[in-house]
Amino acid sequence: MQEFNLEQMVQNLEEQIGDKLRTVRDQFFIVLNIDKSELRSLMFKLRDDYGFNHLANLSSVDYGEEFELVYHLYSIPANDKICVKTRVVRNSAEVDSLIEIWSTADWQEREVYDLMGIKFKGHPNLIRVLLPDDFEGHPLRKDFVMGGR
Amino acid sequence: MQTDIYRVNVGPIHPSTHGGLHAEAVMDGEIIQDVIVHLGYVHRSVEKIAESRTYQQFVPYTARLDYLATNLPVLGYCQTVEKLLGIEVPERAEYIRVIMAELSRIASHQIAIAATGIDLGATTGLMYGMRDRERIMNIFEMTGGQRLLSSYIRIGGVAADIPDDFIPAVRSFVNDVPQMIDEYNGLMTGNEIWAARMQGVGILNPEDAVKYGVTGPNLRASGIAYDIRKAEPYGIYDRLDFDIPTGSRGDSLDRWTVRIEEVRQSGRIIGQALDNLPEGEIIARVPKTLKPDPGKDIYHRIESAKGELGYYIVSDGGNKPYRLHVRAPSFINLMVLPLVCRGGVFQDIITNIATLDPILGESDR
Amino acid sequence: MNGQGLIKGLGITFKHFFQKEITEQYPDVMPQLAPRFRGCLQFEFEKCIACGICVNSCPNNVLSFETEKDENSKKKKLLSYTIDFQHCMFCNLCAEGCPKQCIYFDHNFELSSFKREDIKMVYLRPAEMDMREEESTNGQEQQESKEQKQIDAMQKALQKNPGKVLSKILEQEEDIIILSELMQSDEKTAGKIAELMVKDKEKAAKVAAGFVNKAKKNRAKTETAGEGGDAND
Amino acid sequence: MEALFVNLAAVLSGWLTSLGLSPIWADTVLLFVKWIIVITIITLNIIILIWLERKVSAFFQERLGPNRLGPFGIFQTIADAIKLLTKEDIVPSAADKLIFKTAPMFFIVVAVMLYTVIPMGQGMEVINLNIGLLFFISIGSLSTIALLMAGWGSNNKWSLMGAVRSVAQMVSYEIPLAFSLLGVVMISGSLNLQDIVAAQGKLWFIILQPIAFITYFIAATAELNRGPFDMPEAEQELTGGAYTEYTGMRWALFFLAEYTNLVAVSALMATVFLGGWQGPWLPSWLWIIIKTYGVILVFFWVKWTFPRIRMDHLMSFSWKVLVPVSLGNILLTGAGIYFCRWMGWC
Repeated sequence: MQEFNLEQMVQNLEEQIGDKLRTVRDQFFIVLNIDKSELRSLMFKLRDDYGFNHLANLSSVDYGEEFELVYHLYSIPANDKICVKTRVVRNSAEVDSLIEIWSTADWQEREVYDLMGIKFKGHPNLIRVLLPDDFEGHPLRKDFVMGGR
Repeated sequence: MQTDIYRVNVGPIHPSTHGGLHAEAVMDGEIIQDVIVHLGYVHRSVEKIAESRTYQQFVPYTARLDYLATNLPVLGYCQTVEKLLGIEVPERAEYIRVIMAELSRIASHQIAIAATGIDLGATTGLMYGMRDRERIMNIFEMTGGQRLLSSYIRIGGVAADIPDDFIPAVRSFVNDVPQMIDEYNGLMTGNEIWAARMQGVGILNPEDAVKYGVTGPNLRASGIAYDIRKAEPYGIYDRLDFDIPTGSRGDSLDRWTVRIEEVRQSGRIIGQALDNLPEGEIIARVPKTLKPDPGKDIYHRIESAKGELGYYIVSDGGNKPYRLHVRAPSFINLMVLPLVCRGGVFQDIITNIATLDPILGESDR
Repeated sequence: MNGQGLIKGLGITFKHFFQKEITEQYPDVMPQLAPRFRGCLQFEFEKCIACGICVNSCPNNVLSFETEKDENSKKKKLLSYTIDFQHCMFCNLCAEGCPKQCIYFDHNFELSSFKREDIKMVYLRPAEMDMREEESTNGQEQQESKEQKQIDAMQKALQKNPGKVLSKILEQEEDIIILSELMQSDEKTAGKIAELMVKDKEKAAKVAAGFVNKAKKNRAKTETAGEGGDAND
Repeated sequence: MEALFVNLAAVLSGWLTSLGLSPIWADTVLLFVKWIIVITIITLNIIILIWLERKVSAFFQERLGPNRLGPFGIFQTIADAIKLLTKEDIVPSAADKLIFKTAPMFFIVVAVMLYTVIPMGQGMEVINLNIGLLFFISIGSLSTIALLMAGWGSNNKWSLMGAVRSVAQMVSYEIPLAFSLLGVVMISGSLNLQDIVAAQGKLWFIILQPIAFITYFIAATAELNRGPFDMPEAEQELTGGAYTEYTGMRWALFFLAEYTNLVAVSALMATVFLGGWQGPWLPSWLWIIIKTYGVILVFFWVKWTFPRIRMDHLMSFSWKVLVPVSLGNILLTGAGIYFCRWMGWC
């Protein structure tokens, strides 16, 4: 791990990965939009070369035809932050598991699988975590029919 | 000697699982081989509820995430929405928020202290912790109207100005904090039986702690001085002077002492906030319907009593969040429970659950 | 270590053995509730203007109401108001939004009931409200309420600055002081004077003078009585 | 006052012989009466003790404790007893029924048997046994079997864990318990409890045998399954340990037995270390009650202050600390006695 600044890092990454990486800067984060095939290698680079050792948040959003997976990474103690997003199509919602890179991805991926129904390739124990095992459907999908009052 | 492995279900109904936690212990005699954690007994689909509530309506739901530190999750959510909409919070409100947030942190830690006390058999420790916490509850009742889930912090500020007897009550509480800590230390920390039950139990080394995303007092007990109030200050924390207590061994005793020290530091913070409490507005001018720009998303995090509490909100331009995700520290901290329990004896499960201090309302959401 | 901690712990519990208990003696002694305490939700039908802010702000669909459009005044008329209290989160969002303060929390916290149906509170439109509305079409009530408002304002003014207001009907400063003292101790007097001042100033002056005279007499009496008592001793 | 009960017994036995009963039958009837009195005293004591423990623990925790029923809530225990008696008696379907049902009875019988030898005053005991102390220790250790029966019979993992723990614990603590009493026996030269009391006429054995007193106190706490050694129950860990499956009166019997044991052990402590029934001014039977309750209050105090010890620490504490210390105490006592004789002091 060497001294770096975020802009430089983004440049390096863009050079290395090419058109599969699209960088957007918003008010709060530098967002790296990555093709899902490159997700694992990008994450390895971010952790090993740039010290993003803290996967703070792993979340997913339903955009109709596609799901978006959102990773918020921080580095301890350097305190840099970056956001990585990747998209998967609804019908074959599967993405590489990051459990090898950050163990914390374990339950967070299980949660995403549980509530959004995205599968994680390489996850050793991909079962529901919050809902009962016999639950049908994935409630955070927008087409989930809610009952109740 | 050949022995069979057997499984004991600690929870979901068990005196010391702090709610509906179900830890399935795989045991070889008294030695723990593994712990399998089953969650979801308190799952209330908060994230789905958020999608059908307006930004303001969701505020009381956040209070029910970490119900022992009720103002902290509310603060985190309100700050996230404020950041998303670019709302400036008045100075006075920021100070009141800090006071309420730190009081909540103390309340949560006192529950941790009290519950650890009873989990380890020191029933009297429970009563002393709860007794002191009751004073905070009175302060919450005075300001927010409710004792446990006060729903006092609002988007843009706080719901109402502090009442007249608020400052004396908080001051006297803060002044008594060192005395309370002495009592906890005298009754529990200094006790040899206590120390023997905690020292070297449930060791979490710093590498594992970071790898597993553990945050809050549990991470600091492993020796990493990482506190979001210092690392990425929100509100007015950059103007306040306080220390980050850390441990060295990462065992249960460190987690316990770090919490006790944090109570002291929170007391310091409240004292400073009271000293500098400015006059002025308590809530910003917030439109009746909040409509952030479509497609905007934000991840904002605060240092909750349990660790890094983050909210990820995606807006579609409507008055309701398109997607809201809560990064619950208890959920992620619980992931290390099997790791810290392995190889210990059965009673260590109880110690470890107590000192990891999960709150199931938050972890199950 | 080596037992010192154990002995210290014993010392702490021993000390507490003789300390005062902190138990709240509910229900023998009712707890002291803070003014902002949120107990049971209360609704005042007559104040409500059926704006619907409370219903819209409730996160958990606790509140609901039925309205009817009044054909004459083209105002919304509230028919019934339902509080399904079992779902209430006590968040105070309804009460904060209400422009008329007609929904609020009182201090009653003993909310348990035997049946689920008993939790639901339904407020129906009281019959006398319709009757009063008919009267108001004659314009009588409007005037009445206008007058009442004036009287209220006058009373407030009297309380705030009695000297200035009373100088309109009384001339001597001594009398003004006596009367303002009297009004502070007796709200009824203040109300009467305020009412008269709005309706009939001359009468007000007479009554005020009467009050002052009476007060003077009383004072004289007590003074003499006090003196007499001293003499007897 | 002093000889009140002794005289009563003499009157009763005289009356019985006057009825034409042979002396041996009169003695048997008298024994029976004594037993009934002992059981009544035990029950009364327990009603008071349960109330006392709740009250004392409440005061330690700045609470009020029971205060609704009767003055200072003293009738609370009776109300609880009625509640427990009217509760449904649930026997788990998978339980070993015979063992499950007999365990609480066995426990209480063993506990009551301890009172046979305790001198409750001058000349006041059920039987004046010349191996009283030995009897007490050996009967006391039988309660282990009751707990094992309860744990095994319940057919529940928590119960079994509690039972196994308690067996391990009680067996290990029996040794320092007996060893710490040996010092006293060596000085007094007798296993008869009345003789031991008489030997303390000048000096209480707590002063001659302070180490034995402390080791006995710790070992007795463990024997009684009281905090900080309440392994068999351990609500916060084993949800109730050996008693998890018990309800109603069966459950209550366990607690009756525990308190019965508590009184017995405290009375033995008062007898062996605190001069027994001896004391100025007051009658002897009042002195033993006062001393016993003093010891019980210390037990309460310890329980409501300390956290529960861990199982492995508990075992190693017994074998690595208490056993060597109590053995050392015997050596020291022996040396002391030898030294005394050599010096001609005794």
